[in-house]
Amino acid sequence: MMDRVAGRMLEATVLERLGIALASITTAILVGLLAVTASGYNPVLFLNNLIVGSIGSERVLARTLRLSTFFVLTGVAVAIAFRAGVFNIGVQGQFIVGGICCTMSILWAAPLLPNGTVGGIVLMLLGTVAAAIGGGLYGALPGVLKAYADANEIITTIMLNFIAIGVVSWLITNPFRAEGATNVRTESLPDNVGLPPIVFGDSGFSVIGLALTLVLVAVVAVVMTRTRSGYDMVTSGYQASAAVYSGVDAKRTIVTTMTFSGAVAGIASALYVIMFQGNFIEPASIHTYGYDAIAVSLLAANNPVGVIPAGLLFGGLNSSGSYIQTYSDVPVQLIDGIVGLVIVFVAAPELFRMAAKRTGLGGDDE
Amino acid sequence: MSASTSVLEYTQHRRVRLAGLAVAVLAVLGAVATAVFDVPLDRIFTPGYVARSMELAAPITLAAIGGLYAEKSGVFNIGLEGFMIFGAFFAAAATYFVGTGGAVHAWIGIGMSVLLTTMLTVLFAVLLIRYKADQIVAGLGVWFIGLGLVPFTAAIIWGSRNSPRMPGVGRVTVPGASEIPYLGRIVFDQSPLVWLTILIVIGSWVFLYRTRYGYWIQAAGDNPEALDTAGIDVNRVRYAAVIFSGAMAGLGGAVLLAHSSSFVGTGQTMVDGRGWLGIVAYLFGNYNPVGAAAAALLFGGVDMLQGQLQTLDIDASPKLLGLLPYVVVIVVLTGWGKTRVPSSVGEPYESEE
Amino acid sequence: MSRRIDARNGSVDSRDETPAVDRRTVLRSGAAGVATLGGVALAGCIGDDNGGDGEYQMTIISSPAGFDDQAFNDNALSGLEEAADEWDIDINQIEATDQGEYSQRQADAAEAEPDLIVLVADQHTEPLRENAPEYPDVNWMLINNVVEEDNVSGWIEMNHEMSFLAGVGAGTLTHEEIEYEGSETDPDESIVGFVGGEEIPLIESFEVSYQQGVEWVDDSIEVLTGYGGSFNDPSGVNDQAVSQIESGADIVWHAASAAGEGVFEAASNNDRFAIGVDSDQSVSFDSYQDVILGSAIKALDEATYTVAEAVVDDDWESVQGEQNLSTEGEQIDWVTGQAFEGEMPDSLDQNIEDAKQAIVDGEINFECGPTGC
Amino acid sequence: MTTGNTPPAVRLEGITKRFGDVVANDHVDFTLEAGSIHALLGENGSGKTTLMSVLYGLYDQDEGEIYIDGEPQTFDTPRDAMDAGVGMIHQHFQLVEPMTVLQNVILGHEPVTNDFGFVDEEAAREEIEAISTRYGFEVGDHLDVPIRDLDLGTRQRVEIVKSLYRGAEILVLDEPTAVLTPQEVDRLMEVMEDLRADGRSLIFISHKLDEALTIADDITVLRGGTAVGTVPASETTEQELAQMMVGREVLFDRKPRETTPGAPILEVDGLRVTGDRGLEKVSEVELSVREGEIFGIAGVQGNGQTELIEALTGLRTPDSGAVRFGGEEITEMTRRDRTEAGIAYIPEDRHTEGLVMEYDLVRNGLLGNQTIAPFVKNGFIDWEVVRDHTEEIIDEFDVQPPDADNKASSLSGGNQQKFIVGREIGHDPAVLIASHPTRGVDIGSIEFIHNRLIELRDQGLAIVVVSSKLEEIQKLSDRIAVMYEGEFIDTVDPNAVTEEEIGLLMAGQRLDETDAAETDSGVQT
Repeated sequence: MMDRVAGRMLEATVLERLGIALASITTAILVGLLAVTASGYNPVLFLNNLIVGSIGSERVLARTLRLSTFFVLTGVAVAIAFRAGVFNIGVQGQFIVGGICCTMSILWAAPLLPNGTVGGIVLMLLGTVAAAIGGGLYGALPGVLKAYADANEIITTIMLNFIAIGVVSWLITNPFRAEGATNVRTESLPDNVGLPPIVFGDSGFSVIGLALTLVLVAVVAVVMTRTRSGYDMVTSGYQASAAVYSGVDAKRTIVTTMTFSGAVAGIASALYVIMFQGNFIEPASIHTYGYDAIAVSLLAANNPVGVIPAGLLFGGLNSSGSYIQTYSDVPVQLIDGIVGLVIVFVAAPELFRMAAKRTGLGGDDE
Repeated sequence: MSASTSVLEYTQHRRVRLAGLAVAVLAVLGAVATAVFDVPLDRIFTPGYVARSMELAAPITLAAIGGLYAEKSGVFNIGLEGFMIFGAFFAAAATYFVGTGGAVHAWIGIGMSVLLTTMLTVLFAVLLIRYKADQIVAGLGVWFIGLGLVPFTAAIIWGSRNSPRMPGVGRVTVPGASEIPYLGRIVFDQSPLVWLTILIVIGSWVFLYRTRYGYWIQAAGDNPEALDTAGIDVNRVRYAAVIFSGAMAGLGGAVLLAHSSSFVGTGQTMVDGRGWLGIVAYLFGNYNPVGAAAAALLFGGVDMLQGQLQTLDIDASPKLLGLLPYVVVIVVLTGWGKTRVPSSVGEPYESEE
Repeated sequence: MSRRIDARNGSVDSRDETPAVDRRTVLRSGAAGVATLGGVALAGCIGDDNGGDGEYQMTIISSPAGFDDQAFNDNALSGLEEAADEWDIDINQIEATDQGEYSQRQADAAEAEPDLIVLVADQHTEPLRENAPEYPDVNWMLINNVVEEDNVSGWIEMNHEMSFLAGVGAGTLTHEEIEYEGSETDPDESIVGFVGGEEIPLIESFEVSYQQGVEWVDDSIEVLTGYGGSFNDPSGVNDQAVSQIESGADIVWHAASAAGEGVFEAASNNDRFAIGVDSDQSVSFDSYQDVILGSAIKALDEATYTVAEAVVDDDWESVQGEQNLSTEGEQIDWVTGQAFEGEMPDSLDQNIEDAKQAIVDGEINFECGPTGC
Repeated sequence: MTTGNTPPAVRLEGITKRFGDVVANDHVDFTLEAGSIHALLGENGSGKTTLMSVLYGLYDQDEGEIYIDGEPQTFDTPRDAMDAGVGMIHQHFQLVEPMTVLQNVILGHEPVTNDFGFVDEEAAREEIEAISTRYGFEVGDHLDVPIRDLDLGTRQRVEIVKSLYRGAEILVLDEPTAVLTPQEVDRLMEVMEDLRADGRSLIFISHKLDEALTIADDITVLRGGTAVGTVPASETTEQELAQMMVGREVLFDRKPRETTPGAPILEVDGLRVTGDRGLEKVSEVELSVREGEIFGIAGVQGNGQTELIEALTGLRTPDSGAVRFGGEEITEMTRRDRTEAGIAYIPEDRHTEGLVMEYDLVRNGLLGNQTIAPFVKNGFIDWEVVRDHTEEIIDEFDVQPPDADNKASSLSGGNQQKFIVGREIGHDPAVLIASHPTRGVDIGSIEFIHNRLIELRDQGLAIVVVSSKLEEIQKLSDRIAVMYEGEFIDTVDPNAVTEEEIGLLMAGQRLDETDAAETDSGVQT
């Protein structure tokens, strides 16, 4: 069933996909504005806040870009799995596990290394590798369960999200808790770990982080389109039986896919810890990047490159959410509602095809 | 066939496996508690424990039954969680507007909630069936919308994402019979909504396996063409099943609210994953309403168990104990994972194109 | 979510130039709402809900539990609202549930250059260490911790003292015979309960200090404890409380923020009693007043009011640095529930007074501090 | 067409049905006389099934009229057609596998006990048993068995019972013999005759000329969506019909071979394989295929051919026994390694296995070649090389339309199959395993593929062909093994046996007579 579902998502042409994405976003925002108006707020101001709150100033832009990097990376993690026909809803869990692995490995290794920049770079590499391994293994688990025990991955990954939050929360409340800290968190990373902001001042965002994100997206895109493993994965996603016929080990490919997807989620988390957070906190209170990533990926039709604009959109929406809280009265949950509407509309391209036909805007394909 | 293989076949029968598993899990936990912590079983499995487990299981069961009807007809309604959120909220809002005086208002709220959620599901069904929306994606979308628009609207109505206190429906206490030791509390001093749920479980089983409409639902999910060529409109059957699934999820949310004190719209809202558990429950129960109810009861029981263990001061982190239901889900799904999904789930059906 | 209160007419969301319309009233009227909504929408279009026009701008940023908890966050907020009744103050609420974003949220709020920013919960401490010097012109009020900067007023709540008083109340009343509207204590059995929200150090301090309070009354009393797993969702807390009541507890106290309602519900459904936390919850949860014997309170609202007043009076020095909410300062206390006023046995007043004296005199050897053990 | 005293059971006039730009039926006229069997012949894609779907209310015709017993009818749904007495037995059975025989038969026409829709099982049971007894169906014995536990012949009879239960006077059978053994086909023919004798009218869709000639009273041939003509069965020949179907003369002659086989290259010893449901599907199979030889495996579907092929190609691990390739044991070797070693495979089902329907031909050109240089080096794909290779295949194998950027799904079945054959032999294999290489392929493509296979054999390739089409097996093979219930029941020389004899073997009856021994010696020539 899943093959077919994933397959159908990929059928549309690039141009059509773009049209559908834009139409979905526009319609969702229009519905949101309607809700704003119906609740007695000023829709023009709300729209203005949406824009000013996402790109209106250097501060705000830095925030948008920072959030976007996390959405892009987690979105790519989701896209890898969806493209290969595996429904990894567990990116949030893999993100959390990757993050704690990154944080703790850096904290444990820090005393063994020199303090300077070189030591810092080594620590960051170590942390990133640890995050990729942690996230990858946590992704591999539902992969193995699906491949060898036929356990539905949608369900297992959701359960594993709950488990990751609970266990990591327990870990940082108990054995990993920073000494003397009043709130629940790990020790902070040493000063030589972190990315220099370069353009945007001290905003928790670094252009280097953005560059690394783009490089990773490029790597994933190349892997998916130009390598044998990518071809094996994507073919499994389109048509598992054909992949098996061509010599692909279906079970191993499921595990590989989930591991790859989880590892990218882990790397996203490494960037979150190193560039932004500087320690690891109560996982239940970390933004649900992993869930929003599903929407990001779907909006991009599960195309790793398409995830970049989709991630920017989500970064912008969430960034303006924070602005709207500060500068207006509209309950910020509306933003989540708009995100949900975007997803529903993206799911129903037929709706826009039909509308386009009625209005004479669309092509004449059937 | 030798006797041993037929026994094997029998134990492969899911319902038997599930019931066996539920008993085994509880027995092992009970034994561990007795042996390691020196706690007598009767202090864990009190009548209140059983009654409360049933109360917890009721909303999950209802969502599960809705979900299994939809999926049997060929539509995977992954939006159950979202519809439950709407259901709980509609019940609270409706009660709030008619008055929060007593049980009668609570019942009106429940009725209104089912009505409103059903209307919402009609839109969803049109999107899925008429416009052939991707079922998984659209279902996730419903969840996100529930998480966003419901707290938003709650904040508009109440100035807070949480509602004021809502009336409950109380318990139906049968005088005299409720004094029967153990069973009295479980059977004769029970929430009417638990009774309603049991009735729905039985009713939906009979409907599915004993009436022509049940046949049609099964055929719509497994071989829609066969149903179409038999002259039954597949999409009409699917509309009915999907709309029913939304109504049940809405009722599940309303029941959750009625068993609680007020609507909670903060965080993951008061539904908090129960819709997802509903999906897991019917997968466990192999699409059989009775099996799904048994699975839901297992979740309710495990959930309550960790509360009991804390009260009995058994030294384990509540945070970790709270993960028990999720772990059980994964273990059971892994060990007994082979659920036969209806073969045409996820495929839009069109008789002519 | 964000809500503004305009002091001049006291209504919510009345920033519009047009005559104030209370949106909630409109919606409550149900069917009539459709027509009126159009008007409100129009008003919304004309009005300006961006930026404030009050004389003073004050921002409050929540703890991870968020507003609407009818305890911690709402308690802090209510003090500001009182101040807003007094002076021309715009209150801007920012709910911050993602701890990772705290530093950013503080900076966002500071960028708008309000006169005061109130930070609820000590999770704000470390971000504030960076932001306080970064925004020297903004006055910061931090609850539950202190940051040594000129523009920071840090307020430590002696939670352990408050919890101790709750324990004293529960320990005293479980021995008494109390009956009210169908609920009753069981004087023969000496068991009381405690339900926390999440199992974090802060709440563990509540738990231990509560147990110490019960023990101080009578060390033969058994205390059943448990955690519901959430500060938001009452159902887990409710499960715990029911389980404890079925195991014999006749009075249950909670430290579960908004989720604490689950305890009241459990007491109400099972004909037992509960004790409130932080503020007089027999008032904030008045539909449960028949089961709330009393509340252990801390006057956080007084604290926020005091700081707001200092800002208005341009007298920051009076609140700068470490401030305490303590029994000694009479900001921590026990209040009897509104339905039980005058109905309580004398032993309660006696024990509470003795306990308070003992705390002030330093006779109690607390195992835990205000925010952890 | 002559019209008797009774009006014809079915008369279709000028039926036109379009799908987008494609005209599936172009003003087709068709008349079924009451109480007769009328065969509808045509290649795949000639419009037979579309025409019948119009008659059954599954499709609305764009133009034309339907008359049943002389009365004009409008069928919006199958229900309307059913009510008019038309029943259809589809090529793909319209049965719900997890439901029982009884439930399937009454689906949509359930007798109920009350207004709540409770099914009256007893009433249904009695009626079905009555029908079963009348036509001698054994269906009545397993009314409570789920369909998935029944063999195909029984399933087909369930379909017929279903139509009769619904009161069908006019029965349309869409390629009913495709999946049956010759004995089962005979049985079906008897049933059809009984139904005719009972006064019912039947339309029999087929592309098998001999069957049509045997059973039908009249034969109508469709080609490219138009009706070429209608002839009485008694007045025509196979040659004539074939010519009508393809529009030219077709030769059925077997080409004499010019080369002799070489050394054995693919050998199998004592192979046992378990199928998907945990049952042993291949039991103690031995075989040896030589270079320059086509080894045919005949048998009714489901007798272990699929599992045997999967064991040979590396898609399934045998329980015991050995597979040797060029003398080396490869029993445990993966599919991928076998591909690299030179074992090519034309799969049974091109839609699910042989092609990724949503990929263009370039990306399909890589399928199965993912590890083979120069297409892939060090794990990286060289798409330019793959494209050149794909264009070569398209050119050499006459894939229409010749555009490498077309999606596989946009090609016709024959062109898809030609593409697969081209791709599989493109990297010069030593052994080719072809499973049902011409299933669902038009006659022109069948000829093309057959000729290529024979050419390759003559060039020294060892080929294993699995097919349930006797004609194909006999035409291609140098030796034929007949598979029955997991075993090679016999290996025979195609020149020395008749179709009937192979049919008997396929049904599990050993040829104990002396001529079987003769065929064994004949193999060695």
